[in-house]
Amino acid sequence: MKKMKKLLAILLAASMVMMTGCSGKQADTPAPQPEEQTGQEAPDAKQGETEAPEAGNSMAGSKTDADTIKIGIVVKQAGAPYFDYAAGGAKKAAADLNAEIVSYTGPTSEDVNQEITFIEDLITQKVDAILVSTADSTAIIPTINKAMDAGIAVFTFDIDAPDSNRLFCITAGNAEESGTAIGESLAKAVDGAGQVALLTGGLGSDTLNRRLAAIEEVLADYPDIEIVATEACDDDFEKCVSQVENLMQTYPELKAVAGVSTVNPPAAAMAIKSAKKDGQVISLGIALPSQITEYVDSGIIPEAILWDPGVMGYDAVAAACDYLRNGELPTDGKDYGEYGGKIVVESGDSVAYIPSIVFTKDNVHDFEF
Amino acid sequence: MKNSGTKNVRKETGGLLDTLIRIPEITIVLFIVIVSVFIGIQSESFFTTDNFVNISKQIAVNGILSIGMMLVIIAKGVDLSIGSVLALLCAVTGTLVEQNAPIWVAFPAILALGAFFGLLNGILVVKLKVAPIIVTLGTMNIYRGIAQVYSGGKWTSNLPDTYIMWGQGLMPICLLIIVAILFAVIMKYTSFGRHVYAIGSNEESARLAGIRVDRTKKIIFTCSGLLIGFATMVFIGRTGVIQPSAGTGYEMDAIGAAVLGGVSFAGGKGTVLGTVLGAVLMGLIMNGMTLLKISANYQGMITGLIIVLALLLDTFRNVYQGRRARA
Amino acid sequence: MTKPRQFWKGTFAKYNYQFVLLLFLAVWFVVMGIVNHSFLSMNNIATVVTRLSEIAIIAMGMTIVVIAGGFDLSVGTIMAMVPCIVGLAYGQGVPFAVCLAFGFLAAMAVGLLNGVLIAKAGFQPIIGTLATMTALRSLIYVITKGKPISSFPENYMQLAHGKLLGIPIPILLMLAFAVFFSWIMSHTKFGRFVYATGGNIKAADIAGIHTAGLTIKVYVLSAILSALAGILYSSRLISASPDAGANTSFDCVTAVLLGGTSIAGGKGNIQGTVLGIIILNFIINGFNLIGINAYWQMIFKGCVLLAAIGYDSRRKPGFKMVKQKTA
Amino acid sequence: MATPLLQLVNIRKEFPGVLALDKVNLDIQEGEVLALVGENGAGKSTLIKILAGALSGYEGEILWKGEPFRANQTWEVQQAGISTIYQELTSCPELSVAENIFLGREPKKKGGIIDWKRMNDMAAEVLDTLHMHINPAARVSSLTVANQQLIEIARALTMEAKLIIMDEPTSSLSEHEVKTLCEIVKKLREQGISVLYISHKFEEIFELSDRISVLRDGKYIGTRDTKDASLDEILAMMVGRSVDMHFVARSTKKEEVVLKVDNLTSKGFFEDISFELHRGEILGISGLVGAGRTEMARGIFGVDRVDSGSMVIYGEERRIPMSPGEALKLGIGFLPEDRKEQGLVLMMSIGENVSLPSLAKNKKNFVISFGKEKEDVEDYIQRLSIKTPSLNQLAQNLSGGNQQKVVIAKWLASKSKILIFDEPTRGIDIGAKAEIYDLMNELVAQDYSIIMISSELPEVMGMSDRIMIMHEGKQVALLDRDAASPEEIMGYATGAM
Repeated sequence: MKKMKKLLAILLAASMVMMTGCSGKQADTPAPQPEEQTGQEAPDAKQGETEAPEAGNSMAGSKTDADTIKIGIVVKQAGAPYFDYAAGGAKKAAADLNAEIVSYTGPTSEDVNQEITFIEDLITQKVDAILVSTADSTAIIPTINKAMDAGIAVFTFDIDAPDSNRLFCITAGNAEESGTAIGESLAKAVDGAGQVALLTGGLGSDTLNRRLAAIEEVLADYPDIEIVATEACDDDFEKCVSQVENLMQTYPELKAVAGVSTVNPPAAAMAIKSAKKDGQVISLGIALPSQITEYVDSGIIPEAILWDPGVMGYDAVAAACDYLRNGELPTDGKDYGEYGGKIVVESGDSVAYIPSIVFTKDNVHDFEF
Repeated sequence: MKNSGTKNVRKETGGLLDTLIRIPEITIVLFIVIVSVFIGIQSESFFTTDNFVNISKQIAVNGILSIGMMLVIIAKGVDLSIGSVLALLCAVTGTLVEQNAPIWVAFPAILALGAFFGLLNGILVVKLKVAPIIVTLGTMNIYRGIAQVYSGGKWTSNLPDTYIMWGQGLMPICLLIIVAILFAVIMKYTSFGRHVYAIGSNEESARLAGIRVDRTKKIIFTCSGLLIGFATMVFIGRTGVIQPSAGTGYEMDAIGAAVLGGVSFAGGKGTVLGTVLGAVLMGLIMNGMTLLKISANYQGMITGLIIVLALLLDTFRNVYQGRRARA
Repeated sequence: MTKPRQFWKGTFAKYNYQFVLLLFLAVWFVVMGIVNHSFLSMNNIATVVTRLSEIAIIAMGMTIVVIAGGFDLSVGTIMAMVPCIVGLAYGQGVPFAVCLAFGFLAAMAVGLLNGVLIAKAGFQPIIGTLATMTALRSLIYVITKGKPISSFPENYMQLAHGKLLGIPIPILLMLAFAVFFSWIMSHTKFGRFVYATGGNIKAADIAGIHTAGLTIKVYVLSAILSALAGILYSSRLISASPDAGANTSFDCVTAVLLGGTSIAGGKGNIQGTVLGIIILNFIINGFNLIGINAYWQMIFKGCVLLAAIGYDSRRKPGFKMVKQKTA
Repeated sequence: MATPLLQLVNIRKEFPGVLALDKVNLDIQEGEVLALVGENGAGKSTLIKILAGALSGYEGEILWKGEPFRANQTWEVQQAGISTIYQELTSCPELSVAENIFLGREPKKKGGIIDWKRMNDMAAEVLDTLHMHINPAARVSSLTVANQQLIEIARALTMEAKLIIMDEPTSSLSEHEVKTLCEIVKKLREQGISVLYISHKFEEIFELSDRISVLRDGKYIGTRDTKDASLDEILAMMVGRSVDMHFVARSTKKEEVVLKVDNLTSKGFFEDISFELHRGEILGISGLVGAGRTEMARGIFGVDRVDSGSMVIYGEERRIPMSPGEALKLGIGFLPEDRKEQGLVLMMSIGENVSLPSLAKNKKNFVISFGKEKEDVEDYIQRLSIKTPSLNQLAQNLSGGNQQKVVIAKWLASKSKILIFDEPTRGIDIGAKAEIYDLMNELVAQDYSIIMISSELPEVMGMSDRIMIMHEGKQVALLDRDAASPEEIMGYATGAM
């Protein structure tokens, strides 16, 4: 054993030496990037990247209208209704714009490593564009840059990877913004005072944690609101129901629960309904309208927030086609047609926003997703 | 000259402690009492009717699943596919709801289908002559894949009340109790039950004793599947939504409950009572975490610690019992 | 002339199981190469082999654990933990070598705990490592507060992205480890004792082998290899994610079993596992290239596992895998 | 002659590479005890497994009561009226005595519910006929090996079978239990039940059987009426040559004490064991099964911890080994009673098995030197004349006798000079037995010292220099071979003296 450990150590040391040896030749030109939430980690993470984003320019306008543009979509979790709707929108755009969705994939459970596998295989397939919704904005960076280097137009959608070389992001708002929206909606719902609890999916999910932090930041302005607990259900619906039951048991004065994963609001509403506490406790957060209609109707969920994932998918494909054919990146007020609608781009930023939608009794039945 | 019998006979007298320590479920009962008292002292909400109803609902799904898992483990196997079968049954229920199937059609249909998927596992185990852990590792992937492909990942909401009622109020715990009593009787008072123990204890001996080992194994997996059917109905009733991605990791919860309850991977050992108590302990831990206001980040550590402590206590019990047996 | 059946029984059955795996891989390469032109490109093969090298390194440790009659569910969690510790410490200004030492020491401590719970306290391997896995994941959330860590030295990424003699370093590392551990398992006392312990722990004990110590060493080794894979992983992503490795243990076990290692212990080898990993990853890669989604891939993976293991067990008449280790 | 109850016609069974049975013919009349003898590997066990339905895929025909009968499943065979007592223990340790007896045939109330009370009562009844006084509700794992064997017999008796196959039913029974069994067999014969009796013990065979059939190398050799047959004739038929089974007298040198044990105690198993072992001596240890002999051996070898006692080896005070590794370092070797469970790693090769203890003992040399290993192992294979095509042969493919030699080779290769043999000839055939005896004689001649635990009186008396007798965990006598008589040993062993 001892000898084995020694050998291991030697091998490890050897590989370390090798990598320091190789490290001299790296180019170090960090590209201008939107400064959204980059901590001091960001420069570190970017250090090793060898190519500036300009390399992507050769792609711009390389296609004509007659060329069918091949697009691959990689999402956080394949088979999740949210992403299926997004893919639906993307396919619609593809049909409208002479593009082909060669592949819509993602891991069977949130896993950035598998996402990377899918992106790498799309690079091998030599698609024209890749649309990514990442499970981990940091870990995905080297892979996105690799795709850009390979001459593939990479757009992020839904969840951005701002420190990568990706061309543009199409989203309804980054995690901070959607979190802030939930926080404000929550503060309004409880009239600025009372006990509330937060719910999340996985504790290790980057997006969800940032949303949570944003909610907490908003609520910090309301001294009378007390966040009594934050529970994580690992995106297990039944576990979430149990946790909300336990929360209501522990905190009889609880006024609201807010969820940052789409599983949370309907699960919380179910728990409230089966405990017959409708009227006392409310549930809100990020949710798909089709999953919450009955609870919105019955008032357990007074409002929920989301955006149309289909529109997001549509606009992402449209933006990619536009870039490859005309060399244009999205600009403020760009109109992607009847379904795609207009987007908002703040000046100097590389993020395009589609509108968020607040679902209430009045409109919840109007949506297909 | 008389044959002086067994070591067992000699030690069958003894104090109360000795009697207690010979009951296999004693450690889990002890642990449940300790955990309950601890939570009860810290939180007033614990010893209330509402809370017990809550806990009863929360343990039902895992409780029912772990009884099936117990059957398989007693026969020296393990069923890793239960979470995937649950997902697949959810997907099928989705179709049934869309077709407006009345509950008296849907419930038996789900039970039958669950039994069928279980039987499929059993047939593969018997025909391929491969350890159950490998077969079910394979079918775990296959069933989950089919669930997603079949349903297209679509959720079904707005379920009729006839579907929801199985997860509301005292229904889950009643179902759990009925299933538990049924299987406790089966394990103790039917040939099938005893043959399960015999196969786990020594498969070759069971075969030589004339037990139809292959058939019994198929029935074991069928029972496990049937129980997943029950669990699915409770699960759907509790969540009020049909989710084809459900049940990930449920096999580990069920294994955990069974092992905490004294079921041994070495086979031939374990009881329904112990298994249900194991599920109760796991439910208590989860309930207690919230009641004691423990941050979500720390919950896993405490769960791991309690599992280790509970099993260590059982190890000590065995060592102590071994010493007493020798003395 | 030989009848087909006799050919099957006589000639074909003599072939090594791993030869059949290789044959499958060859057929897969030919079929996929025809279906999709990029499949056989050097670039694609290098990409796939690079990314499978991390999990291959973990699976080597897992192979040794399984041969020794054990099971390790905690590998994925250790893989996630080590880079988090290394990154956090480095972010605090600790010299990188010391950070690495911290990381590896922590991994070894977990391996030691696994080993002690299993070899000394008599836990079932699946449960002992399940408990450490649960606790450890929670520990990671606590120390990282759920955020990805990306404070690593500038050259760090060269480990996974660099090349030596035109070959990516991860591939070289994997090959080196594969050769090294094959040699360890076949040419050293340690390897011999691992086979003996997994084959028959009582006989190994009586032959004077310190089986408890050996079991502990095996789990520590598995933890060290997982730690190393974690370093490679974080170097590839230049980031340490607290959620990493959730599916790693099952992926590894699938590859280990596919490679012909017996879940009952005492039989198997490193080459088989590497072959298993390669097959599984090229299946995924091929399907990705022709746009078949992850759920169909799951179904196919499950079928391949069942077919392969089923073939292996039926190849040898009378061979049964009913024996399970209780360590 | 009446239609035989059971008739086997040209039974043939082939395993990959081995022809296990070739044209075997047998017939058993109603109410007859037919003894089946043959060396190990002669095909007896295969034949029994076929008869019991535990092995499918044979050629030939079985006629049961004159009708063709295909034995495919154990339960079918049992329903037809054939029950089997296997040589290897086949009880389920986690189940109770009563359950084991009625496994697969549990008495039931209406509605298929098991009638536990009736089951326990019926079990008590049959145990009584076997003179066993144990609780039917006790777990089988808490029973002694002998009692477990008796449970198997009880199971066969309750099946109301027309034919009972007994495969070495007495291999782990002590003398008086054997007597009980003999009475039972005779009673069965009076009731018209046939018995197929397989044994290596000729005393029993000649006492019980009506006819003796002999198998050799998978072939049927012949059948003799017991009353006309002589031992020599049967032996010659079995081995195809005449065997010399005489024990060699040795000149013993009693000077040097290599191992001295004092007051060795492990509560509940054995107490106050003290003895000396001399260089070049075989110390026989006799006693009933369950007298604590195996436990004592395991204690000395460090497999189980002892509570107290002291040990002197080669004149030096040593602590009693805490692990087999320590015992190995002290130069002790241990051949356990169950070679498949404890003696060998069956899925490893002969070579790997033989070198295990040597590797464990030698703390240096992390890397195995294959050349040296091969040389050593081949040397021992030759010295012990282990019959194998190569040292790469898996241990599971060897015959019992050869497996036992591999176990002995393990300890010789590790240079252990003090050897503890626990039942060294259990379950191996006469030819192999003789070879093991020769080997032991050779070893003591080379100054090895052996402690031999044995339940077979002739073996203990023939091989040992001195005989220690244990009864219920206590050492009751230590006799010189010349001074001991069989009656005396039995007297001590059963506690009568």
